[in-house]
Amino acid sequence: MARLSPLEWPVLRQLRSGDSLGRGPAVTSPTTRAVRPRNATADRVVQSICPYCAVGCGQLVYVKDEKVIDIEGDPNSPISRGRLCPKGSASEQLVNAPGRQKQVLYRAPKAKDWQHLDLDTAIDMIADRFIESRRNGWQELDDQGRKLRRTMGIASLGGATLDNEENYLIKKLFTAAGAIQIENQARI
Amino acid sequence: MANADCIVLQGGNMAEAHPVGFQWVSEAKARGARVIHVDPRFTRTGAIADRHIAIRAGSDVVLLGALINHVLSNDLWFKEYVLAYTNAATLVSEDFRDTEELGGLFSGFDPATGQYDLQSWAYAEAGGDGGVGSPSGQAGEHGSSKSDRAAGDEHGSGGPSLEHAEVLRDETLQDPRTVFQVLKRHYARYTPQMVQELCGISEDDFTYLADSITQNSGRDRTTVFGYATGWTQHTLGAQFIRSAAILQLLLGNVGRPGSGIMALRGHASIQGSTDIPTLFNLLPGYLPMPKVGVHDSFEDYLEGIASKRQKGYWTHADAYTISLLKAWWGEHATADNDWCFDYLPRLSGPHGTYQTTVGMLADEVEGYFVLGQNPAVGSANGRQQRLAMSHLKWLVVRDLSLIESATWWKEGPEIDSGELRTEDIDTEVFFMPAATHVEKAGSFTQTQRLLQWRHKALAPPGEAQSELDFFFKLGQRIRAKLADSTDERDRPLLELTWDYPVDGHGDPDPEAVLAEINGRFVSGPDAGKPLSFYGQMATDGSTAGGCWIYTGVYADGVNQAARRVPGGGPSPSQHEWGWAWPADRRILYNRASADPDGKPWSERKKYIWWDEDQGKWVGDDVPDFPEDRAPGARPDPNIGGPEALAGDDPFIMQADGKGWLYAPKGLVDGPLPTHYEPWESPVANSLYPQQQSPTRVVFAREDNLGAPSAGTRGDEVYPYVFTTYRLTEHHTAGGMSRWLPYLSELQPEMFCEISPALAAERGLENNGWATIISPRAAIEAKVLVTDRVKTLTINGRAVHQVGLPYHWGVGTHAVVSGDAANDLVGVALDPNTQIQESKAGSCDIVAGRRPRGQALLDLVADYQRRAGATVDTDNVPRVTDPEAETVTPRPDGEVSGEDGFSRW
Amino acid sequence: MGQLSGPTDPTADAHWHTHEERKGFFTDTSICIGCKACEVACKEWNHNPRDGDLDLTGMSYDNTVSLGASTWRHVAFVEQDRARIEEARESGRVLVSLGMPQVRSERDVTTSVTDLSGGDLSGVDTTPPDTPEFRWLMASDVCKHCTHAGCLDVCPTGALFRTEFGTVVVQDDVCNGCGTCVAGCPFGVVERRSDGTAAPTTREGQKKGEQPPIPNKGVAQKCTLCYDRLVDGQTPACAKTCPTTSIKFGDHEDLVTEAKARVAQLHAQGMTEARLYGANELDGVGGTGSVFLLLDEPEVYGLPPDPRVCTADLMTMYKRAAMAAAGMVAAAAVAFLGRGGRGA
Amino acid sequence: MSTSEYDSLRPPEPPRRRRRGGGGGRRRRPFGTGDGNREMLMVPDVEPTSYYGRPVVKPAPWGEDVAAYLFLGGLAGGSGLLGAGAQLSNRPKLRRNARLGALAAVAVGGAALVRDLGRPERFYNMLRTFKVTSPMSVGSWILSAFSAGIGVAAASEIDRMTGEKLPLGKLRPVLRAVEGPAGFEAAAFATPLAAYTAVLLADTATPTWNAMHKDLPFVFVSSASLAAGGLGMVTTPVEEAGPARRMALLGVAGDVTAMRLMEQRMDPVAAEPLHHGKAGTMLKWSERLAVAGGVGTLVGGRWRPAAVASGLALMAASALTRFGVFEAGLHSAKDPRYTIEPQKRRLAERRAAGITDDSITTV
Repeated sequence: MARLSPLEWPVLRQLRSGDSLGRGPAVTSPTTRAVRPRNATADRVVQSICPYCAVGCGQLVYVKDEKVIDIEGDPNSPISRGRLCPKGSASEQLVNAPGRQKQVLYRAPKAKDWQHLDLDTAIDMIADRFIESRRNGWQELDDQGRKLRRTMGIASLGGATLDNEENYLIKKLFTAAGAIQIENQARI
Repeated sequence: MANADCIVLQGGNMAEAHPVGFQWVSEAKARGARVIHVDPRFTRTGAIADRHIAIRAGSDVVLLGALINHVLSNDLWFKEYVLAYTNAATLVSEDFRDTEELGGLFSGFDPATGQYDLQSWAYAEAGGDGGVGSPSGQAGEHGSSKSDRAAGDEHGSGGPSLEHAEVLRDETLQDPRTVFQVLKRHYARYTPQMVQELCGISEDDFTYLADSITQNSGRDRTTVFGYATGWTQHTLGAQFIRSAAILQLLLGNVGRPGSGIMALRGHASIQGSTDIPTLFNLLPGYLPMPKVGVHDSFEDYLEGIASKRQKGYWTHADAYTISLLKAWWGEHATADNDWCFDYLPRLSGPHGTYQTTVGMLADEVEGYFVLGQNPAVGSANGRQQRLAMSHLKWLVVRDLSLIESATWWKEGPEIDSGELRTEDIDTEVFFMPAATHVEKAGSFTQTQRLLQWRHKALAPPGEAQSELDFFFKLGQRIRAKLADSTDERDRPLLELTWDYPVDGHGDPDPEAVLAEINGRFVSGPDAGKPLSFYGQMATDGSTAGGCWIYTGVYADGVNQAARRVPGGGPSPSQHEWGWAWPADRRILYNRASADPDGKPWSERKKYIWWDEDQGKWVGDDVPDFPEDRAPGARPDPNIGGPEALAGDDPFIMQADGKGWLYAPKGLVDGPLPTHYEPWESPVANSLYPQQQSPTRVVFAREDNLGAPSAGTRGDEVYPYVFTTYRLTEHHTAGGMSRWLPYLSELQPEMFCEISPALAAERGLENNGWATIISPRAAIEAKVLVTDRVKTLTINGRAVHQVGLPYHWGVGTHAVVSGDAANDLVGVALDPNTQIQESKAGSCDIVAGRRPRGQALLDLVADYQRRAGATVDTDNVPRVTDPEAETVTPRPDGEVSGEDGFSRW
Repeated sequence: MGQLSGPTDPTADAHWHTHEERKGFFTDTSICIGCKACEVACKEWNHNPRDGDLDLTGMSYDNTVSLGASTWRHVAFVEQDRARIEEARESGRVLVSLGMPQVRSERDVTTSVTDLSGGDLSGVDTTPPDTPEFRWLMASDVCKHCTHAGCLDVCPTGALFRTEFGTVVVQDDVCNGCGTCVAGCPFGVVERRSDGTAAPTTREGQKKGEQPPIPNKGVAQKCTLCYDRLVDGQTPACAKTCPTTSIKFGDHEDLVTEAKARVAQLHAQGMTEARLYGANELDGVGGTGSVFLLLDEPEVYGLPPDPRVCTADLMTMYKRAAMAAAGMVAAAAVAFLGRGGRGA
Repeated sequence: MSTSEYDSLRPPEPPRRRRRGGGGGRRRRPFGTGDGNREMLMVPDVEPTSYYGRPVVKPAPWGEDVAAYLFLGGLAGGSGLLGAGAQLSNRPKLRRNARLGALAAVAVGGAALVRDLGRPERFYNMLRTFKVTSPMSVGSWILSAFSAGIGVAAASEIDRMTGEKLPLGKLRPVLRAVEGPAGFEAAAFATPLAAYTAVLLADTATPTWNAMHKDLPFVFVSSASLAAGGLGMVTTPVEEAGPARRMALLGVAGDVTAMRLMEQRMDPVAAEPLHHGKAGTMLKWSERLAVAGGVGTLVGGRWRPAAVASGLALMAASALTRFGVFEAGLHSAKDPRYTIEPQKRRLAERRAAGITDDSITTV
């Protein structure tokens, strides 16, 4: 404070403004006088929906320098009117969680620990295993000779936290592959 | 909900599970509505309700049945509504025998398979032959009227098929075979005394509840019920909901503002994931997956969904199915190859997650994708889940952080107990980092069927990617690897339409997927244009669309789910925010909000009404009814389809246009909700000799033993009832909450909630440790001693309940961890929905922490031995009173009922 | 010079020339569902670190224990049986019978009820409810933003100041962590965030769950009523997120009016246990900026029953100190004027 | 099964003491017996309720550095006064020792204060404003003014002691010229320095401190007097130390009287912490040492060894008074009873007297 100008010394400002008790503007710091809310500095604000429960509360996502700096309720949503529950209020932390895993990990059979795998290799390996297990578990006909055309070698669990479009692609791919053991939290 | 005059929250803890949704309850309450909370625990919902009524977990049908009885015997039902809009007057087949006569069973039970033959439950026929519309003997539909045909889930947007809509009715309701009279007899034994005995609810509380709902129903007023997993997670979960539906229909509380039964769902897109299902038994839009032996031909399949002669919109299932197949296989789907119908794999029974688990343990399943879910913590019988995963060849876990389902091989409880050794586990595990909701665009469907689009805010970090991106690329990779294959079985994969436009990173455009779901004209003058409602879907292959109920979400090439007019616009139905299926209707069956003559029941509850001048239905919402069908219209019911709907048939997805008080089809465990005790219960069923649901799905295995029920040897070993639930501060199995410091600090440790009486009985202290033992596992938890958990007097005996939140799991990566309540839960399923019973089980509780290592296994085994629990306990003898059984088994090897009402 | 007690306009007292309406909260605990969204939204907005040791406290559903350096909204949970409920109802009745200035006639009550609910009242249940067997109180506590703020007045550096909105805010860049404000607050709101050198009073977590470096260590911390948001015309994070509007934000004057109407409404419904806290400008802190509707005595929620800002007695203290100092001078004079002790 | 290693760690003794030393960790002190929750649920409310026995107010985050400063500040103030007296009455040894003692006390005390700050590097912000409502601010200015004067005066003494070895150059005459006025300047701030710390403690919501607000200044100036007197007796030959002895004696008389009076006039509940625990012990010994030192001064003050012993006893007594009062206050802040009971009583008294419009609780 004093660095700016000795005249800005709050004691002098107190004298000038008559704020003898030093309560108000006489004692503010330059930082305080320049305060702005973080969300007002965002590069963009994106409308979104809370990922937790099925109420579907509206969210506003504030992005600055390609980082989420704030997530708040969207007051325009007729569903939630800008309000969020504790989980919804924590969703900025969900995105920026300290414990979030951002790399692909692979655990080999019998291995005691993870190793890193690059994304492309991982997808390739999964595709190989998908094809093989599909073949291994294939059932063309049932014991009465009726068509089954399916595989019991692959199963999937999940979807209730996913988008409709994602569920659609999963169902489409699995069904085309003949995999029928697809389930999600709708039943759990 | 904000428009209701009375709100009954039962089997759901809305304030805790859906705080933001609860604002509408708060608002209604501030307006003067009465809020009643019926729950085993005094929860945060109870804290601001007008009254909390403590109920024993699993006894809801007794209470609801008694309310139905109260309404019927005191003549409190809404006469005009019930007569006009429900099947009260419809006659039931002469062959139908109720539980009154059969010791708690309905007619048609086969003790050998544990299933019902539904034929005798049908409506009476003019010809008197009994079957649900079987005018011509045993053709098609009727040849397979076994219980596995009854697929509640497949009727997520309507009722099951009837052969035709011509039913016998007695408008005076005097005929003893009318649904009304059947109902009256069935619920006669559900008395307030029985409620006191089995639910532990005083007569005073019962009267309060009964008066509240009846005084707040009718022309001027409405009552709404809200439920959650407290109802679904039982062996008769679907029947819990059915009984509320019956009550609501009798009171005229369906299809009107501030009425109905609200499912309060726990996941962002749980509705969406049943509409566009990642479920084994469904195709998008509640079309069933074909079943071997039933749907061997395309004709059989279509006939099985809906008869062309029944009423309502399901009669166009052929157009929906063909459009779906066209969307998937494009030009390869032609009339000649039945639109690639044979590319669809066939089911032969239930293939739910618990059957799949058994398949893993039997080494039949090699690979497993776990997508944003945490079965090691969140699925019933967690130990069985983890052991099953150790049998896999490979496992792909896609999540935001290293959840317990990704780390069980090195830090799961079985490593600690010595059952598994990391170096012996052959499973390959891929952990694929997922994108959060802000790092991808897409739509969620919320609990009231509203689709809302999320815009992408930024790119996912590191190697994280969305499921859309992952599966698109996986599909591309698989197709590339199989490109040269000539194998017949690879053709569905190779001919699949998998050519979505991509961005610079090769990621598919989610809007393009939404456009495919919406559907488009493939040929004809409008070729390439998006469909705008499902009525445009054709049977000649000129349209393609991935999910008929979502048609319209991309009408005019505009992403309707992305509509964001502040507040939803001026209309009370808030139409301009997102998009609701079907066809953007906000209240289903809203024709019922007007009286049979098309006038609003009252000015106060005005919503949709018939405008004589315009000759159409008008009001605050899109009418969920043929727009120009006059109230007095009485078309020939036999013409079938929507055209057959009379002007007073508001339930347009039901085969007879009426609300079903009695379900001649659609449920595999009875046409009327009937109380059975949970699989594990320290209480004897005083209503019927039949103790448990006879059709419950059980897994008689060493790793899924059940506790002896009341009255059998060893029932004192697991003397207490436990119930599992969630807390506001956490999310399901914790994958999205236990990794967040701000949420973790709010509920940092696993705990159990018990009454002071139980604490005294077992020497437990507040904030001390307790070990809870079930026939599956033993876990430890901190203790909260609280009056919020009541010791109830059931059948004159004190029944203690142990409350267990289920958010914690054993691992080292989360901010907070702890034992998983689901390890205690046994796998016993509702035959309709395949949902497990996690809301009521038997346990013991003792002071102190649980033992570690082998000693833990010994403890569980010791309890099992003392209780005499074996794979036979309460698993094999399904029928408690065999001589009550009168039905001849049908020699048919089909496996029992899959599917159902799963709305969770 | 500004006032040290009694009714006043705190903004004018602080010599603000730009005049904003005094802002505040009205926390209606009768509709709180204890979801703790306010706690989380507050932490998230202010980037406060996680608090506590991640151990269960056994205090019902309260695991954050109290307001503190990193918890600026705190939800209290209190479980009570019938006897205690009856006492609370009785103590509320006593308040009415004391003839407090705010008691209104039956007629006013009805009017205010109507105002509040906006119409449709056909279903209002005006019969007094039976005393329930059990109740579970939840209340979101926060800094009171007192009219006479002890913390502010005892702060030696000017780090604490009165904003143009009448709220009290710590300037993180000024505070040197002397801790006087901590002792100066009659509500136990302010706390110095642990810096590891002074005796730690902040429950800084020890368990795993890494967090980013803790900001503002060693500095006094408390609710700012989201000063940064207020200057931009935004609602404070807690009030914005509150699902049931238990936390209301607005002009202080309006909120007090609303609070009085609400308590009257509850009394009309027979809930005589309802009472306001902080809505009286004649009280020991000149009224609070954050007003609460409570359903029991304040101490049940951990609030002081009769707080009095310490500086209200400051002039007495200085007078007594001056007398003492004078005494000391006199004593010294006596000592030197007395005999002996001077050389030989 | 029913026992485990943790069972022995369960309540009634709070198990998590291990977490962190001192005042850290969650203070889980039960209010009455048993834990808070059960008390809420099952024990009828015979005593006033609290929120799970949690404190209502927070104790100042002050460590023993601050208690030490209370003592040293008083010592410095008293010594400054003695120094000025010696200056006036021409007692060079007493003057020198008092000045040096004051400087040492004020330097160590000031350092202790800075060390106790959450952000010591920002100590200079203490002079950022002048706030009459803040005893800490007022005190900072007093401390600065006093230090300036006593610093100059003491520097001159040091220069003399070292045989004018300090590299002062032309400044030496200036120093000599201002030395006297500086000593008086310091003396002008000496009694405020000794007295303001009482206001510093009293001007808080800490129940025991606040309840002392009328009388604590008298205790503290007395304590400062006896400490400074004691220091004079220790450092100064008996022949020059007469005023120190008399000041000590007056201090002892004042201290004992003021303390007793104060306790009587305080709210009885708020006074409790003065008699219990660590604080009680310290205050008991403080009184004993003060009396002993006083008697010693009176009887053997002219015999150097007895004077030294008495002086030490008096300084110890003063230190114990400060530490005791300090500790009692912190204790009172940690138990809700000391906040709630006096407040409820005074509220009830006002209501009984017909004053019903000034409660924070209204309808």
